[in-house]
Amino acid sequence: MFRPLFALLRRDLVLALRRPQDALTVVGFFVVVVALFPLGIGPDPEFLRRLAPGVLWVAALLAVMLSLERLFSDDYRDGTLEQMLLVPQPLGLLVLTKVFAHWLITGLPLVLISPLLAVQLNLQADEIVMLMLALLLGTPILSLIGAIGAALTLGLRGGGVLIALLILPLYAPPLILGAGAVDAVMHGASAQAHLSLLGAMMVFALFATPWATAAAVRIMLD
Amino acid sequence: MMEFLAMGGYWPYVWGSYLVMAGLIAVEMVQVRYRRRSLMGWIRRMARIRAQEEKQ
Amino acid sequence: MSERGIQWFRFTAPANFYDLAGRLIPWFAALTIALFAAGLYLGLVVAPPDYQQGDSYRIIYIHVPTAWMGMFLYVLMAVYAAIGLIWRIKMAEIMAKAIAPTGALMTFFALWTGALWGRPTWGVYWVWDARLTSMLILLFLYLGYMALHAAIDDRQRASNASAVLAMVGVVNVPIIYFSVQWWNTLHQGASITVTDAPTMATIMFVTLMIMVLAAWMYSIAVVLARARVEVLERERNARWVQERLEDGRT
Amino acid sequence: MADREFRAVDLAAERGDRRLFEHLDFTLSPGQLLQVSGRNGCGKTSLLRILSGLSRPAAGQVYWGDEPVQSIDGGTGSCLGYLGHPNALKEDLTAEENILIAGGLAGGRPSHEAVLSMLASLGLAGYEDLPVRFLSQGQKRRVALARLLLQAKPLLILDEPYAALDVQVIDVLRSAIEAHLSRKGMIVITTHQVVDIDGDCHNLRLG
Repeated sequence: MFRPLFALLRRDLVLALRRPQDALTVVGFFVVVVALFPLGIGPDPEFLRRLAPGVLWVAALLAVMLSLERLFSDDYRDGTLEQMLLVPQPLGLLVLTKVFAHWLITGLPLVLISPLLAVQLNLQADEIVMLMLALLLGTPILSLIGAIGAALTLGLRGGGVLIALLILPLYAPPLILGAGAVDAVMHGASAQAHLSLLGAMMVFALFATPWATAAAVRIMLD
Repeated sequence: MMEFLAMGGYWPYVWGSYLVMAGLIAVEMVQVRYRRRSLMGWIRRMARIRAQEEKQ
Repeated sequence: MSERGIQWFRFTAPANFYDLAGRLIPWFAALTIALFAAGLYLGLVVAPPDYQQGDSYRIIYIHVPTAWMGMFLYVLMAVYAAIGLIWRIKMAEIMAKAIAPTGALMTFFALWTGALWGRPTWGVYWVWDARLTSMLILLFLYLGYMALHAAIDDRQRASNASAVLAMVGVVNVPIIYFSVQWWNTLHQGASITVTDAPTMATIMFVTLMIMVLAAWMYSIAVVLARARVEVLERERNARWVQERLEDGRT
Repeated sequence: MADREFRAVDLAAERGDRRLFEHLDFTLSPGQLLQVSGRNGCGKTSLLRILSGLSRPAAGQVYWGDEPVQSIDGGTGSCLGYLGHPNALKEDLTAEENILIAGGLAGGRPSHEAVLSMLASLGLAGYEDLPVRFLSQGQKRRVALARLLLQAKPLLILDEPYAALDVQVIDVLRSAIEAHLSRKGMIVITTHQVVDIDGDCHNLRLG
């Protein structure tokens, strides 16, 4: 049962390794956006620290969103997505596997690079740990929800801009919870509630979104 | 009358709400009507062309 | 082309819908005018000013009905879209598409009037209050739905794809609402609490309900009119359209 | 190989407002080939996509034995292989990797030797460990065909398999098709060129 999924996961990872610039572009975007913020709002360390959770989260969210266009479009163009519909496996599971691969390639590097940027924005050690934890729980949600938008815009002109319009409103809850978790630690409160809700949301997204994405893929290839 | 229009000094807000709503509702209705009218026009034209072709 | 009619149920047959809607629209339009006239007269002239907010509170007579309408129409749109997607009923697809612009307009009214009411009440046009923020996100969801529908050329695919989006949106609306509300209570620094009107006199309540009904009637009338145009566009080559053109029954 | 018939009953397809075809029926028994012909835009590709379960017909039903195709356990892919216009190859992977991964996804990973001999029989010996982007259009098409033939599905649905192939390779492909038919396989094919194939061939003209 899991062999085919493993084959797909390995394929996507191998492809990403053979073209590492794609994944690196996303990380680069994240770094540059965060670096530009202080230039816009001034160098006061205390002020930057207060804005840091929101800035880092919005930048991560935009980076994930930009990378989403590529999630299915390469497979769509060369016909492999079509062949995937014929694989004797539930399409939802295949989609979930692809999203997981996408998260390993784009989401995880964002989590790993975030402490560096957090230090630039003057966050303290415990806040940085919380930031990483929240991003670890939150970026999969971003990839899972975003996959629906990526599937719905397959083969459309201007698909990239359309993804943003479709998906960004749905990103409000993880943004609120993720940035809120870091904020709570900053104000000496417990972030337990934020993290539990974020975790619950991830589990829900894990079970619900692959089917919506699969339905969207079938519709767009019909 | 002036007193009614002044709305207790809140006239920009009250009339700003009501008039914008009235204006946009009018725009919506005109737009639906316009779409219908232009569609009808070219369905008629299609029918006429088809009738002519059949005659020939 | 005309064989397509056979697949439809009597109830959803486009020709029947077209005729029925054509007969109903004038009634709904008349009701809309009557209710709006009554509501506006009561709301702007008869009802007394609020003892705290003065005359500015009169904005709620359109703010509350349009906000309810905006939310309700989104759910209705998603239900129609789901019916169209699952049972492949074309009339449901048409209804979903026809609802979207009116729903978006209602949501926009709610935001606009909310901002204009906020200025005299809180001193600022926009507050990131839970309700306004969720309404803003709802407006974005409407815009996304319409943009996706417009971006796909194939009509069937456009209906199906935007139906998926509408259903995803309707699952998300409560999640968004509660997370925004939660976020709002956490950031209660410069405290602003929003309540419609603390105690509502009977005349105010009656007026509000009349305006709610008026918004309903207006939405039904304009959605039916738009659905009618949409039916005509899809069925332009069908025999029943030609028949009605010849009879002048349009 | 196949023990069931493949049937289409009263199929119809439309694109936008246009009916491409309707009331289309056929039955394909094991060992038979169906060649679909017709001018461009008459719905050949649409028909093949409907038969392979990728698109829903506007009316009608496709059966595998007595089962409607959409209710087959594991999807239509468990009984048929489909080759469309795109080759469904990853340019950054080698020919062999492409074939092995597709096999792994389909649940039956062919052995290294089987891949080599299949590629060799299609005239691609020595090309197996080159990234696909170094191959010519015709060579890519052959890799795609090798992948399809290795999956050994009872029914093959081929959309213009000869596109970009040279004359010698057409001969190789023809013998592969004939071998599939003699093993009681079934084939649905569209081509521009007329290629005569030994076996139980039927013709379907659209439009």
